[in-house]
Amino acid sequence: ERGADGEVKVFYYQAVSTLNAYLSSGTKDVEAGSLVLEPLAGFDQDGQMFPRLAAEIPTVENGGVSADLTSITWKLKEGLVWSDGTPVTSADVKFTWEYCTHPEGGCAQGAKYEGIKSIDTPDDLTVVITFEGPKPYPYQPFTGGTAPILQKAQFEACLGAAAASCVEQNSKPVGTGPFIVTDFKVNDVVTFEANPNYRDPAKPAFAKVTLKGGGDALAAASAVMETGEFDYAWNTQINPEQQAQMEAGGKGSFVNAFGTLVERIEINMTNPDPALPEGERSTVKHPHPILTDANVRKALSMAIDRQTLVDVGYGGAGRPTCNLVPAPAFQASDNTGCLTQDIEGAKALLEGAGWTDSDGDGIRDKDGKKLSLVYQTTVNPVRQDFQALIKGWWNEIGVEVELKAIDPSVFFGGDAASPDTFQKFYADVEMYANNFDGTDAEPYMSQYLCDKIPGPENQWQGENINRFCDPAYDAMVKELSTTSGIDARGALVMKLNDMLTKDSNIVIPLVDRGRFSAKSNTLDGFVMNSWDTELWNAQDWTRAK
Amino acid sequence: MPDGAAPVLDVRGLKTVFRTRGGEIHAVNSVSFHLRPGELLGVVGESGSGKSVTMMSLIGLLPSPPAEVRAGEVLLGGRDLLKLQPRELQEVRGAKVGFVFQDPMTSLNPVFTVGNQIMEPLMKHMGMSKAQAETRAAELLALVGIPDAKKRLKSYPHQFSGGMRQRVMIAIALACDPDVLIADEPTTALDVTIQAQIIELVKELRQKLGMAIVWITHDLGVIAGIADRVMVMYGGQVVEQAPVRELFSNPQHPYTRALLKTVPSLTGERAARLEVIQGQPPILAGEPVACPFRARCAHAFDRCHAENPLRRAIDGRPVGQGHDVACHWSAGGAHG
Amino acid sequence: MKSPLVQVRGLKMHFPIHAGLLRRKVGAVKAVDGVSFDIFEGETLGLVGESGCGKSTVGRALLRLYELTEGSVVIDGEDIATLAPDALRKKRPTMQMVFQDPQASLNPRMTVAAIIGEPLDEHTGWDAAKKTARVYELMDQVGLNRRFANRYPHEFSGGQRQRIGIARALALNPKFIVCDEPIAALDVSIQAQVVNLLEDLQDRLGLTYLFISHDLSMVRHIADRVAVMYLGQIAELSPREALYARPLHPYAEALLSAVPEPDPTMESRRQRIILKGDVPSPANPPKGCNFCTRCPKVMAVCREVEPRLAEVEPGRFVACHLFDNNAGGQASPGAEVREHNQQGEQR
Amino acid sequence: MLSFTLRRLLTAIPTLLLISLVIFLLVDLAPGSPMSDIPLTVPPEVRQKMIAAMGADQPVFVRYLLWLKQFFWVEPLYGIDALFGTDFAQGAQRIISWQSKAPVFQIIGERLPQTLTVVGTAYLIGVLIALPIGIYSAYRQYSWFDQAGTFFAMAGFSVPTFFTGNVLILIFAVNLGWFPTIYDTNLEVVDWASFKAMLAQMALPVTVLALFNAAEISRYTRSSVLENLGQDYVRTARAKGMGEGKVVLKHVLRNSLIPVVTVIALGLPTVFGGAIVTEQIFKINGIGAALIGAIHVSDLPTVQTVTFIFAVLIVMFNLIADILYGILDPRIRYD
Amino acid sequence: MTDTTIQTDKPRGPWGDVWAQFRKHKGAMAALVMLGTLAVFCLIGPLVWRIDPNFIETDTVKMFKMRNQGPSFAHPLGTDQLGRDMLARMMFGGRISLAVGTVAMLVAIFIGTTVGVLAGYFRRIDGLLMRLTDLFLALPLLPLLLVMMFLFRDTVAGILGPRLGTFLLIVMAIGLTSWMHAARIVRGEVLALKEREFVLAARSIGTPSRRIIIRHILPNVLSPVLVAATLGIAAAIITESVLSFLGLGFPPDFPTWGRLLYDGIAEIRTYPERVIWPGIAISLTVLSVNYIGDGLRDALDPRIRGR
Ligand SMILES: Nc1ncnc2c1ncn2[C@@H]1O[C@H](COP(=O)(O)OP(=O)(O)OP(=O)(O)O)[C@@H](O)[C@H]1O
Ligand SMILES: Nc1ncnc2c1ncn2[C@@H]1O[C@H](COP(=O)(O)OP(=O)(O)OP(=O)(O)O)[C@@H](O)[C@H]1O
Ligand SMILES: [Mg+2]
Ligand SMILES: [Mg+2]
Repeated sequence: ERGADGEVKVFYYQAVSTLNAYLSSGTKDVEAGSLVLEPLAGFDQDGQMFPRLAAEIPTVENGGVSADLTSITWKLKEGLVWSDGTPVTSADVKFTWEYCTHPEGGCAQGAKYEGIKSIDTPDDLTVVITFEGPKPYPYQPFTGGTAPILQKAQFEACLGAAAASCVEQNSKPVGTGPFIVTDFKVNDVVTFEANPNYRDPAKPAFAKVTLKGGGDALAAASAVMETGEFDYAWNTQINPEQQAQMEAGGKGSFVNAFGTLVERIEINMTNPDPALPEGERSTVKHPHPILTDANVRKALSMAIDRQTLVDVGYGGAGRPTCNLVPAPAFQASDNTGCLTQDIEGAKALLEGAGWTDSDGDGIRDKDGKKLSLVYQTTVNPVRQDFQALIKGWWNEIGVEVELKAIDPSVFFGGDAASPDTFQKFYADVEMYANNFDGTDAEPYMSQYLCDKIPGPENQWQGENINRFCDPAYDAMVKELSTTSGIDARGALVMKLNDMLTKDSNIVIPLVDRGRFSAKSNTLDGFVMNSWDTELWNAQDWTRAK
Repeated sequence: MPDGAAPVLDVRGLKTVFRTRGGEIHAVNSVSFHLRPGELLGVVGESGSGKSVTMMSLIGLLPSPPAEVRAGEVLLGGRDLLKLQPRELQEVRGAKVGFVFQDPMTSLNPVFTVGNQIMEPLMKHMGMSKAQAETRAAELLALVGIPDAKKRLKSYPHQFSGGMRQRVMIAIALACDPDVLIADEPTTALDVTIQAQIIELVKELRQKLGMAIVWITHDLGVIAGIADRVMVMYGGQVVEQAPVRELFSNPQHPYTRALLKTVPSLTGERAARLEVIQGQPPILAGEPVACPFRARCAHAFDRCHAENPLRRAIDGRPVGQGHDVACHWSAGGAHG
Repeated sequence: MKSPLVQVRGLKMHFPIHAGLLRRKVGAVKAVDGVSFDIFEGETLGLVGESGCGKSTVGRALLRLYELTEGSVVIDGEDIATLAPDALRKKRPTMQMVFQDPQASLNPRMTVAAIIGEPLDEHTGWDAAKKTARVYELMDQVGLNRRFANRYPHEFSGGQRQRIGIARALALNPKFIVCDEPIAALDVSIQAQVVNLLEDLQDRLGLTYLFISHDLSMVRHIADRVAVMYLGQIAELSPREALYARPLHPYAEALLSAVPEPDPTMESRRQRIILKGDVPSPANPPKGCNFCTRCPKVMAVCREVEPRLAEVEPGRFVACHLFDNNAGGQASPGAEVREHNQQGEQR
Repeated sequence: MLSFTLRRLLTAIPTLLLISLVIFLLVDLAPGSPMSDIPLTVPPEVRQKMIAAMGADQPVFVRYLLWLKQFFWVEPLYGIDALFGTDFAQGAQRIISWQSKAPVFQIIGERLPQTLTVVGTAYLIGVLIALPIGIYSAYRQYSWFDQAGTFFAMAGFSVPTFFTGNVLILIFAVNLGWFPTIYDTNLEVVDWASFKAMLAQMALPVTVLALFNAAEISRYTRSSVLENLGQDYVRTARAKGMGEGKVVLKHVLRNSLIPVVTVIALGLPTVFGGAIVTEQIFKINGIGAALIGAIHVSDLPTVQTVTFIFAVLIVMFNLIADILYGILDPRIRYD
Repeated sequence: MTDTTIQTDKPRGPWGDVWAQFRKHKGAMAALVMLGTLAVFCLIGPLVWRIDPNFIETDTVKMFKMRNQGPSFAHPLGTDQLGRDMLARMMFGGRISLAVGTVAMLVAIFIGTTVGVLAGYFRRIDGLLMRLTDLFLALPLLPLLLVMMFLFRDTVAGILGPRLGTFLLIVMAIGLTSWMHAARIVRGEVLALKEREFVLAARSIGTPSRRIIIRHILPNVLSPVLVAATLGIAAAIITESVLSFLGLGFPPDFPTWGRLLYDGIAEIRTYPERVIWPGIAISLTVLSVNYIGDGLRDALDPRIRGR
């Protein structure tokens, strides 16, 4: 029964700064917003799409997707109302598209609406999206927590440049979700109460949600697992010993779910030598003197014991992987070759490739080039442990390693002026984690296209961090973009994945990082989901009796 | 001066030591003196001879530690002040014994009005109400010659000149009609013209109020002008004591004699050269076993190095009453 | 008559007072306000007066430790007031100063030898041995044991410290020394030692002193002529004996009468002139005669017209309206008198 | 005094402008970017658009001038509007946080109460403990109390707050469970229970901060009292027959407090900003936490505005300290 | 009674007295011993305890055995989560922390004294320098430090290598943001000293300003500067650890006490000793230094020394 279970307290150690997913796209903001705003369809724990505002998922089979793959038609559920009682119509959907694609709006989810030619609303419940060309995966727009529907009436005045100044709207959006915002303290705490107009009259069971932010993962985990101050804490990534210790306390448990987030080492195929003139460092003009040797890359990968990394850094929150795309199953390769460490093998490989320690300083060299690497990542305790461990292993096989840790806000900041961004890649190898949104890997795989190499021409904005360029790869991505059918696409993705990892070791995947959160024993109905927001089924949560 | 009257203040064998890192400093050694009603006793001696310490020992104003009054009696109105409880002693301070200090610039609390500071002892010792105290304070200010007294009560010390501040100090000391007023170099920090004003004031007040006064100074001229009796201190001891004229006309102790000669005169013959007392003042470490002046004394002989001289009368009257001196050598020539 | 070594004319030293919203200069402390006098070679000029009347300021201005507001100070033929910094530095050896507080005027972190040797470091290129020799010589001169050369000031008594200061002043064989209350901080028994030393040195080295003091009896002892200052100006300047026997200016009279004599018989007979009130602020001196607010013999004219320092008797200069007539009438000013008229040109 | 105050205020203006420029340039030069917490899944073109939408691609001087105008003109108008229900601002562009898209002043307004209650209380308690300790330590110099007080004070500012804070949390919140570990900003004191809850959540941070502040102030108090105990006027007061209580608590204290009060006033700006670390540890979402958060994501408008407000406070409290000095000490008369 | 003269023939410089007084301050003496012990521990320790603080077993099985050990003979302070020896890390970290404290203090004192002396001595630039000081005082330190760290870390690291670079930067950053206090104190002292008669005496001799400053002013501002210096060391050590605490200090593979503490806090629940060791080391150092400063203050103050 709606509201019967009182209050549920949720902790996000990264505090929520806005509830409008189009203005932030920070996970915490998207997730908090998802209690209020809903897309047409969401993803369940298995990555299966299910209708939220839509009546059903359109497919080619049911005629919702045109045979030529250029349009998709969504039907809204009947009788849907906003929390203010007004009906949800196709105009709201169309408006949402207009809102996010307005050139001055700075919409964070612009990529979701790419390639849309027009949206038509033949009636109040029908939305027809026409693409500029065939879209083998037409489900990008309006699905998942990152692409919710906004209420036109509320946001009409917030188009374009006005988007950011619509403070009231962004912090208290009118939605269709199970809860409505009652109070919003920026970067601190959001209070919700049950939406009286929610479409299922029996839900949600909780009358009130307090979503508190601030602190760190440890405090978050502790607040659920040790002190019991909160019912659920998001992203409680802490070290394995602490996981075990907290779990032993018996107040709650950690829940995890694996998605596509992979911690990996990216190899720089170009030369980052500081001696090069500015503007030529780490550009395709100068291939990397060492790392263009596939044997070296392979040896580096072989020397790593991925299970140890997981045991030291992630515990239940990770598992070793050899893949860049570890899930969902239909597109995940079954590589396991890298999982066993092979130091001797790596040494032999290098030896065979001519990398020998000719001067006896413990560092291999060849043609006067020393096997010496700069290894950068962000400041983060787990990553620093990884760096230390991997450095040890690499030293063991005769590779000299210099470690560098950069503040994440600089590393990921993309500032073209900063030498420390991951795009500039002024290092030989770098480690970070990346994933893709939803289940469609196509955009993810297209990052490694030749024309996406960052460089001074494009203000270092390309996504091909490794400066990898292989016409065969490019051709296969092109093929993917015209292939439809889940299995066919999945097979292509696997191939692409292998090209990057197993075959060339351009990317050295380390750990498949799951979502890892803490849940109190008194919270029932929580289902972890790595394909959509973790609060995706908050309407089903109940208090354990 | 009523020669025979019972003394208001009788100090006997006072002994004060400071315990310091470098050992004990015997700052005051068996000092005895008395004060008759209405009498003005001048105390002279060079810097560090124990003048201030003696006077502050009387009413427990020395910080303890390091100071310790070892022996002696201080009889005031029949009570031995050294035996009083701290609380009883507070009743004596300000009420029975008034104190005026050397430096008028720092002796007043800068953050309270002058009125407030004069009223404090009045309210404490005389049990006056605030209003009464205020009236009385204004009277006192007027008494010490500060014009427009009522208004000036509200002034802060820094708004007064040095001379006026010293008058305020005197007003405070006089507030409760003390039997004894101790003035510790009250004019040393002041200009001669201001000093003259203060001296005139004290003379006048003495006539009006008739209290007994101890006046400490370096300046023999001041002593000559106002004292009835003079006590000369050296090295923590009283070395000579006599009525004022007697002392100036017939000094006995070599130190007193030297002192009188070192000071150039304003009117007399101008000496071609000043007399000097060679050497340094003594360090008062340890129990005195010899004459403190021996090292600088022109007349010193063996005994001076072996024995600390006692005060002896030289005019037949008992020690303390007439002229006495603490010296083995005698001015007449014969060894005493 | 010897020629004057130091000629001071219309010396003014004003310290600006800033106030208000923009810290504008709103006035000045007229610490010295138009002072003229001569000091002859080999003589000691005493400068007396109450605290704050500007004695030290005169002394310091004479050595150009302050930038003068106005006036000239000619020492040994050169006007100190306008000398360029380099020339001034060269001139410094001729004029030196002994300070009031022997403790404060010695750098506590330097040894005696270093202190006495500092002027030598500054003005001679001597080698160490020569300097040391000179330092020892100076220490002998002022009666300091050579053994003390490596000690620090705090290990000395007040009188000894003052000797160190004197030795430093003597280091460069000056002609002229300003003694700014050199004995005020010393105990009576020590004062005489220092004064005797100063006199001895004068006899031996032919020094010229400006002896600043508020101890009138000591000034009588040491000075040949005495200037009495009041509120930034000279009230009277007379030869010693004349002044002490018969002060002319009412202030000098009052000042002298206020000095207690160490003689009970005389003291009981003395008639003191007790001045009323306090010295006015030098930032805001009264109109007319400086002394008019306290003068026992004040006349109407005193509150209006500022009296000039004029020679009223041979060698005696007084700034007082009481002597207005005498100035012109009584003494017929001979050529000689005019010659060292103490009156500055400008006023 | 008035003219002194005015003059100081006048000179404060250029100082503050300079400070604001320095802060602005420094913060701007910093290599961080507001895009850093945007997931890598967002493609570069979209990022570019987002930056443009925030105005972050404008030249720094344009942004500085705009910020100046907003800070000194627009925000005060909004302030007036909020107070009197007027509409002077007419929807002019406020200073908007890049991170949250909310007006920075609104954020500050939300953050201030926490900071004030916790850090303010801590400061107050710190002062209240420090004064008696300082006074008595000085009065009984070298006694065991003094030694203990000295040790306490020394330890107080020698042990970093992030150390004590974490240890206290471990002991009292995690192991003993007496206090919560997360500060609840929604808690309003309406009844006894909520008051107790409030006390509970304030207990640890206030203890940590109060100890730290008390340590410093007690040292100042002690040395100030010591200094004054040696003054001549204390001897005068004793000679007047005043009791020790009166001598110390009236004569000495009043003089001793003059420098101490100014130290306290100078310390007050830290109430707003200096407790960054403590807020971090105890998860108090106050101003300090806002600043650190903003720095980490390069939310320049927030960083600039908050740091500048700190600067204003520091300048202001400096002035207040000077004025207090003048008021407390009759000898000091400015101009 | 001893004789009248003060002719003790052993000339003891003013420092003799200072030391004598300092020795009387029990706390300060204890602190000096403590600090000496800590310094020996950090400086000499690594010569005796020759385990590389960054050594990790490359063999994973061994590494796992080595992790998170409690105190033992092989590892008196246990090991960390990667099996690195805590004692070695503490020693190594102490070197850095002490070095940061000392060098940052030197920087701060140097700037502070220079500014203070110039402002105090030369009236003309007083206003300017003091406004500068005010400016720095009014700049909120922590953000400023953070920004400076951001700004220059890599430029400097590029030139000097990441370790020395960061070291220099941290030291400069702390120094540059903490000289104001010293400057104010020194200026105050200089203003007073300038009026002291021995400076006047030097001027009357014709000593030029430069030499007056060097010979007369500087030695006499030494005592407040010394006191400020000790307190500066303490402050710098704390600041470095706060920077580490906020994740901005030295590179993570570079143990300093602050860094160790920061890393330890993540594990405070499982291995509280990881927090305790560096926490106590920092606190003890700062406490010692503060006590020494206190003792120095007493010892250098002639008024107190006289007592
Ligand atoms: N607090 C103290 N600790 C140690 N010794 C002290 C203390 N106070 C005074 N003395 C010593 O006691 C002796 C007498 O000092 P006192 O102040 O009585 O001298 P005085 O005759 O009043 O000198 P002055 O004329 O300079 O005031 C001196 O040798 C002095 O050093
Ligand atoms: N640097 C200065 N700035 C402002 N006023 C000053 C300065 N130096 C001296 N004065 C003022 O000038 C006047 C004369 O001072 P000066 O020191 O010359 O007096 P003095 O006669 O030497 O007094 P004392 O006998 O106390 O040494 C005083 O009112 C003093 O306040
Ligand atoms: Mg005395
Ligand atoms: Mg003077």
